[in-house]
Amino acid sequence: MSDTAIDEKNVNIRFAGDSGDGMQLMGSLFTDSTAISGNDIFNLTDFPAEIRAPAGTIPGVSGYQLRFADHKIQTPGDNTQVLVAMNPAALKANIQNLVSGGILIYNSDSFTARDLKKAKYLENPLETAELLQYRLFGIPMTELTLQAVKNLELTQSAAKKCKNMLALGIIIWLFSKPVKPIEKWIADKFVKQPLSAEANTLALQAGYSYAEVSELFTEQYTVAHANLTHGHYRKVTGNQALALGCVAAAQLANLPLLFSGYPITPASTVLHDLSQYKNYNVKTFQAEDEISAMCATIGAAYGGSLAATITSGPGLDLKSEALGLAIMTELPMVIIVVQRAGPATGMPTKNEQTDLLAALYGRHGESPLPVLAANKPHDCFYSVLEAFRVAIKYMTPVILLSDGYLATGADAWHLPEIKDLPDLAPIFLTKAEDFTPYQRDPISLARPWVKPGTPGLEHRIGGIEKENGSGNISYDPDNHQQMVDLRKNKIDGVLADLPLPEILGKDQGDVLVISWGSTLGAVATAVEQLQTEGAAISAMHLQYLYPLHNGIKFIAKSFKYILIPELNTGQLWKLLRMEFLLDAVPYNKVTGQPFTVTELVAAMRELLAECEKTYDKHQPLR
Amino acid sequence: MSDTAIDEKNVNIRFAGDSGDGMQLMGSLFTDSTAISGNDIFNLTDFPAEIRAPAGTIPGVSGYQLRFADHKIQTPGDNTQVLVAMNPAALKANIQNLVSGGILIYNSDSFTARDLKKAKYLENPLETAELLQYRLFGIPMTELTLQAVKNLELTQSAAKKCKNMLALGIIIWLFSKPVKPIEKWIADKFVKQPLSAEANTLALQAGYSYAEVSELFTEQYTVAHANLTHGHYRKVTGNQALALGCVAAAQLANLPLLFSGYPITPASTVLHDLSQYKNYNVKTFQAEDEISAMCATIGAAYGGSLAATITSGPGLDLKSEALGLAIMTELPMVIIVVQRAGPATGMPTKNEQTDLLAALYGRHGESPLPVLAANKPHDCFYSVLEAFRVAIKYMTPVILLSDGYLATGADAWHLPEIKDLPDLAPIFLTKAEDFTPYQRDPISLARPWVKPGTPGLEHRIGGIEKENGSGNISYDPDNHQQMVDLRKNKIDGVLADLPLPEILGKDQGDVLVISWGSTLGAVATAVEQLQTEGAAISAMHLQYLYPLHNGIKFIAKSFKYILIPELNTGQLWKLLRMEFLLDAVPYNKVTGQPFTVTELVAAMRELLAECEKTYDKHQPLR
Amino acid sequence: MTKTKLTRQDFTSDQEVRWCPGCGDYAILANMQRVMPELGIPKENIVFVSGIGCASRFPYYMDTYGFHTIHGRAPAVATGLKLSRPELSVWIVTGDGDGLSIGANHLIHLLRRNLDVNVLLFNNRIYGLTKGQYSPTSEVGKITKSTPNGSIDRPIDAVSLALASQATFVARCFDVDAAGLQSLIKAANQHNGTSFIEIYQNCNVFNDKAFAHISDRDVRADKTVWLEAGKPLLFGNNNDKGLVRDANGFSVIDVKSAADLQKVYVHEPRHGDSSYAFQLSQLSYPDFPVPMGILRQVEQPTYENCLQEQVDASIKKNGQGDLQTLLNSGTVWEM
Amino acid sequence: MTKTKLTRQDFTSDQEVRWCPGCGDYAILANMQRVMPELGIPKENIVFVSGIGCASRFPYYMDTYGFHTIHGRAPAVATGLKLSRPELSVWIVTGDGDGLSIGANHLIHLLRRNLDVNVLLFNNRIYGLTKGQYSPTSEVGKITKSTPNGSIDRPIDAVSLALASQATFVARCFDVDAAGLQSLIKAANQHNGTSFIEIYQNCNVFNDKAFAHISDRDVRADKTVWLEAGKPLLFGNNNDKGLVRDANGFSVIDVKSAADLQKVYVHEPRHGDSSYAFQLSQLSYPDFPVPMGILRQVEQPTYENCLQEQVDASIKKNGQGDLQTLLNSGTVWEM
Ligand SMILES: Cc1ncc(C[n+]2csc(CCOP(=O)(O)OP(=O)(O)O)c2C)c(N)n1
Ligand SMILES: Cc1ncc(C[n+]2csc(CCOP(=O)(O)OP(=O)(O)O)c2C)c(N)n1
Ligand code: SF4
Ligand code: SF4
Ligand SMILES: [Mg+2]
Ligand SMILES: [Mg+2]
Repeated sequence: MSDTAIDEKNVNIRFAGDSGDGMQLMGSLFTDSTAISGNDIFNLTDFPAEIRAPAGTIPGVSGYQLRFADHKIQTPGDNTQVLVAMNPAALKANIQNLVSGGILIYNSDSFTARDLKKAKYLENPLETAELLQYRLFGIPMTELTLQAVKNLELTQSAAKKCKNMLALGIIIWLFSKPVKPIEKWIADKFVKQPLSAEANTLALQAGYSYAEVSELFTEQYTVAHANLTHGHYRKVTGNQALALGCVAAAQLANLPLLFSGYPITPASTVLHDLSQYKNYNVKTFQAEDEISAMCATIGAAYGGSLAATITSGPGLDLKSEALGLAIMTELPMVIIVVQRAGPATGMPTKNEQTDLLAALYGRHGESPLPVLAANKPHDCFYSVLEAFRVAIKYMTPVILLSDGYLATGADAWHLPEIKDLPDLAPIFLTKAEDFTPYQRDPISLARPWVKPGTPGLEHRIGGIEKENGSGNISYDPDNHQQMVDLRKNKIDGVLADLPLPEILGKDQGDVLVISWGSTLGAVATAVEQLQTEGAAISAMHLQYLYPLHNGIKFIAKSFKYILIPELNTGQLWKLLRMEFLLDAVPYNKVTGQPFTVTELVAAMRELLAECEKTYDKHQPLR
Repeated sequence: MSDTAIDEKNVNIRFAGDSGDGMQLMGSLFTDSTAISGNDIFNLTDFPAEIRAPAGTIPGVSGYQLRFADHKIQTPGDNTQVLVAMNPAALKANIQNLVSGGILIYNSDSFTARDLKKAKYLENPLETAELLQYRLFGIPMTELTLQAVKNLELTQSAAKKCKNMLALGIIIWLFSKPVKPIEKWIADKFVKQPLSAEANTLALQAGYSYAEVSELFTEQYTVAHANLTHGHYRKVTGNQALALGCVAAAQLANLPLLFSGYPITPASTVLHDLSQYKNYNVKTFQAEDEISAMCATIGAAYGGSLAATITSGPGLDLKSEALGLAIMTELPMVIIVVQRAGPATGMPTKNEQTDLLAALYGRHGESPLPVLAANKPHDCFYSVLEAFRVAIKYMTPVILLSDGYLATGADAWHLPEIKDLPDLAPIFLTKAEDFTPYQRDPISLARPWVKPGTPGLEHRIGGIEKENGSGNISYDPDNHQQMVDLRKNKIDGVLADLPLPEILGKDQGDVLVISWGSTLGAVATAVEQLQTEGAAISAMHLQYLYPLHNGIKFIAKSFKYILIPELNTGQLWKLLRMEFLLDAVPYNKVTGQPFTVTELVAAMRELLAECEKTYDKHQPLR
Repeated sequence: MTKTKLTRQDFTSDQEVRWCPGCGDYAILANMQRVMPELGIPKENIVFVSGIGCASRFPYYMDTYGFHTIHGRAPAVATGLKLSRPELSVWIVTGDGDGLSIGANHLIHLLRRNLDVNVLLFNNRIYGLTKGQYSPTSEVGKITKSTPNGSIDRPIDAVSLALASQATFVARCFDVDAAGLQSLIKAANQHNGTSFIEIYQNCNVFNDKAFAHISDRDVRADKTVWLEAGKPLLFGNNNDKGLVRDANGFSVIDVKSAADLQKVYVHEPRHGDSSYAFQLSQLSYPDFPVPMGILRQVEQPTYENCLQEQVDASIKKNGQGDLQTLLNSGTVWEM
Repeated sequence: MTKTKLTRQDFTSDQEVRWCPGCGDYAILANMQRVMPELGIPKENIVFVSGIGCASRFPYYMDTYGFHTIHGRAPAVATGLKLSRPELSVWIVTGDGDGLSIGANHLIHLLRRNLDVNVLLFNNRIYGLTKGQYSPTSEVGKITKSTPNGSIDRPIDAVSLALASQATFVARCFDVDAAGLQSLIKAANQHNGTSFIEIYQNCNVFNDKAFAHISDRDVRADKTVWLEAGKPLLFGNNNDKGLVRDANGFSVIDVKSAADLQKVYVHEPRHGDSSYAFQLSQLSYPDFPVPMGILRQVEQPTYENCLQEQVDASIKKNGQGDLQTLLNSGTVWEM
């Protein structure tokens, strides 16, 4: 195909419409089609604000972005090549991301004076020059839909609701995807509502036929099968993966799960998902607030369950006092923080990496705990397992960081075999000579996990400093020093299990890019791109933010510059200075948006260019 | 006087007895005597645990330590030269701090089998070798007291209660202090209880006469007048100074004060003091918890009052979410944190500097605010004024750190003249063309302080990100970046008002000791001592922990080693690495106890010795 | 500045209202904007303080002073504000999650302190803003996103809780009852002490028709009783039913005669003992009509007045404090 | 291990008890240690969970499992524990500050959830551990360290609040009433659902004799009424007084005849409507005898059972979950 804007190796499509237009469903069905046909996928959803706004307005626009490719991909893509806009507001909110020459398919029935006004267009954009750079396809979707279902006994509004299926039919045709699986999905979904089933099917087929016969489109596109490792895959969002990870951890530990939470965007859906998995011995507890959820988690861990809680920034603040108790009582549990844009209420639906230092230092007193971060939607699953592994082995609360981008974004997950997953079964102490609650494993330094109900091991724990070993309350100065040191050494000891973070590229060169969390995809893509161009650039991604692997320091020495891109004002950058006196170059953005590969490549290029010059390394670039 | 243990330039005395024995009163009256007679003073009180234990047991011991000297002093001293022990438990709990050759005065009536058992002495220490190194003065204090008051109509237990006055009389004689002021104090205090007045006076006089005539003591000591700046002085504890500072700030700002708090050791007494100052337009509010106290502070600041709250570590955790709101709404207020030993409940009556990183980073999102720390009991007063100055000028919450050592310790405060104190009067915006709540002062970047009730300036604020200027809710990416930057730049801008921290000693040399908070006294004393010995050592004390003065980095370059002593695991040390890549040597202690001058001198000596060798500077010492 | 009579428009801010179309919050807002001018308070002296939730967006839409705080904490922020500025007219807007889940403790303490502020709790028996989890007022068995098998905790009755917290003014109303709501807003404003109004509010997106069984036009007269001081507790289409009270509590009778009418209990919101109001608050569908209007209204000293009195008394006794004197108190000596 | 009958000694831990001599907490501890062996629960299955305060030191002294948590949060920790281990016997110990100030919200939610745990609230009307500030139960005008001019907030009645929170077992007792306390501990243990016992406890250091006006031997019979199910509400030295209940609430009569006795209300803790118990809870000194004993006791499903039932039902319906199946659900495809 001769088209410049559409690259058949890799398409980025965005569906946008009113919250009531069914964009998420449409996107999700199209994603399934691409995935089943063998493309790699990465998708992002976009709910702009937390309250539903009036239909047709910009705050009411809901978006679904999908990138599908004939090779492995790691981000949802920087720009859109195809935009489907169901109304003027959807157009206005999304057009700036459409590449020049990109395809714009819109519902021409919606470009009425009324809808234009709701979208705050002073002039009809279709009649101005602003869309000239795109390839426009206006389709009377509402009308076509009504036509398609006119023989059914449907209300006007129910009939109109099918227009997402009409649009889907068009796109299915445009990308040469099969229509059958979607028909099947509709039949399954509406098995009890035959009328809806019929209406949706008719609309879908009408869209498909329209695209095929109308001669509106002069070409069809095909994105070839991607060459991924053989196996079963599924689409998974980060939050789904977190929920699955918790169930899996409980099964692998052979323990019941108590999952406590208080609703907060963008963390809530994990609680929702888990509340559906009761037959996996999962109990969920919607607490009265985050403090209660944290404390219930402590209670459950004390009781011998696998215990976890989830929240976002404001909830992390509230949990901080009880986290200190968890550290002091040395009980195993996982606290998941799905970061959102702060401070205060901030921008709840937007994404940021600004809670790292709060996770590390957001508690009074010397209160260290392991902190790790997930990096891809499907990695959320493995991160939960790892967090629980460490929590149980070292008898410690563990914080796992995710973020809004991972939470709602989805990628293709190569499903594991259960047998390849780690065994997490804990050892409960059930009898002991001279038992004391703070006796320690000589290697891990962990104290024993004793379930109440164990005869003969009755004991008391609490938040007051206690004598090492006996666990009795102690105000002894030397004991306090010893306990402070022990608690720290225990957490530092986690390093013994951790390999040096892998290096993407050569282990020396001009620039080393260090990243953490959800920016991995964009960073790795950017670095790979520059590597193809021959640049002496490598990347290293940190799973653990605390404890930090000592090797990082030595690897860093083999590069002229270290670049640390983060969606905050430089928190890992600070951490690496603190821990290793590492003089790195920060690259920061705090806009609530993820990094684009383009901007990262630019930042890296700039630094690579510096390497050509003779520059004082200790002079920061920005 | 030929005595080796007692140095008449500088005496360190400790009164110890049961909580019911009136040790605090006795100590405090003796302190007054020394202060009035012209000595410099520094005292510490010691309440060992938070619940009263049975009389006569070690957990029930209450202690009062006073150092008085003929020169300016900065610490309560490392060791005791004189110990007054009212019972065996008091002896046991305090003897290890008495210097060899020191004076031990004890109530011989209390060394009965019963009392020895309560103190868990297996043998009577008076009959073993363990006290041989001290100069012992056993006095039948109970008996003498009963004798002294036998003509009065007193119950046995009321009569016994006077024995602290008997002991005081002895000490007054021993240190050649006048008895009259104490008699006057008694007369004033018990003006409505003539019987008590008489009993206490008789006991006091009996003690004095006993010391004079019994020939038990062969010598009397005189600590000469200290040569301090001329003026009025008063004894003040850190917590008293905090309360006075709040009243002063309100008067200097010409605003009413709303002081909110929830009781917590060791912060509560500030709330108590302030609740007594109502005629200074001070309102105090005991909230239902720390979250409420923090929020009420925000509400009061919004209302245009001078607003402050106080807490300790666990309360700081709880306040963290609301602190984010204070930052987002850019309202002026002061949050005082009197640190205690953590984590969790920790050791509430013990001292630590472990909340620094929590003060700086203990909130989700990018949420910077100024953090400063008081360094002496009386400095708490000036620190409060400074905190309010910055809060008002920059429209920001400010955290002021104190700690348990400052809270209950007292020093001699050279009282200021009101006219020399800063003017804190704020400017409220009362009218404006095109007013918007987030319009900014071009220099300070502060937004205006507008009181509800101001006609025409009605507006809304809140915790969601807002458009700069208008203050309208905004999810715009660039605006968020701008606001994050603005909030940070505003706080960094506080530096414009701050001088470079002063250097104690030369501005170059072998070792620079950097300290913060309550360790100033011990650090400065140690450094001065080594300077007298000719060592190339200097000290720099940081009042502000955030923002940090850039000059610190340059000064540090002029020294071979930087030593950072802290009562934590190295929080300022981390901060200086983070901010300035400063490769310093940490010296840490987390025992709940303050530094002794002796241990600091040793640590400094060790580092000075390193300077002699040729060592790789980047090799940390421990 | 505020001499001329204000209108509804004066209380409408320039912010676009962003609730879902059809949300009950619109009606509450409209009524508030309509009543405000009648209260005779200069609008600069009015402050709306809210927490987080759909309901809590309220302050943005009122052209008064407004503070959208954090989840559950509006009563605490309002307390600080009122202590600092007793002369302001302070209105707290909260939701069932904001006010009864995370924030219930602050609410209880606000009520027992009896600050002269007004609380409007928009109860839609759901978490709206976070997209549909059950709330502390959701009925048992509620199927929501977080309770796919039905919720299992028994709902809190906001009015009962307020009464146990010794609220001095406790009322209840529907979002759709304009006249009732307006009268309660006025009465709350008049009341000296904390006024608590629970407003049953429809969330048409996540919990549509939660109150339809008692609020719909055709059932409302039968399923609710509007309380008026000094009036018998009559309800039903033609006031043909009444509530009788005896040692065993309330029972419903048909009121057909003057004799019947005699038996009907006369509403007394100023009852010293809050048990009466508590008993009313426990009347529930379907056995009883749900009481709407003012359940309790008694006079008690307000916290901010008591505090101010202590300040005044202290000034009277000790004189306006002089800073230098204060600093120089305690043990002072000269060097 | 626990076959032989346990004794008081078995429940006494090796920790030195560190309350002030004379503190009311000692009596409560002694009674608890005395009753525990009679409950027939293996001691390893008993867990005491507390917050922070003098009262909250309690767990250290019981030779069972024990968790001294943080201020106000014991109910939340206990909730997690009980959900995780429904078979354990869980006892929460809290104070008036811990349970009604910082922690009241957790308490309310615990009660409305009706977990089968037991709450003992030691009410000494003061903050003991922090050395004497007023608490939410301190009477108005209380002079304490933080209220030198007298406190101005009206006290919370813990029992009224518990009732408004729909507690299914609500009782009250004195620290000094060994027999009463022991009987309540046993009854609480028997009760299926949250049991709430407020214990009036003397803090002889910071609030001595706070309850002396009703608890002292010579006045107790006159100033309190001990509630027993199915028995008339009699009190006074020779049961010569009684409580009569009518539409206007309670009143006191002298009971001199059988006819008088007839009039006295018969205590019914199982009343469906909590208003009756609420009305009792509002009876106060000096006009009325203060009710002691069990005010309310009703059966309601417990939270942990309901949750377990949902788990069981789900397993029954969907089969014991298989992890591989779960992972492979959703859109799965092969590459
Ligand atoms: C500390 C914190 N926890 C959780 C949230 C998320 N949150 C926002 S509103 C809300 C509940 C809203 O329910 P409700 O108060 O009933 O208000 P409604 O939206 O129904 O009007 C929650 C849980 C938050 N903003 N802050
Ligand atoms: C978060 C937090 N805030 C404050 C405190 C200080 N504190 C400890 S106990 C207590 C109140 C104790 O009162 P109460 O619950 O009545 O128990 P009592 O000591 O009277 O038995 C307070 C305020 C704390 N430990 N933690
Ligand atoms: S979610 Fe419900 S409460 Fe919120 S605005 Fe929409 S309809 Fe109203
Ligand atoms: S302070 Fe009061 S409550 Fe605490 S132990 Fe002492 S007497 Fe008991
Ligand atoms: Mg709601
Ligand atoms: Mg108490």
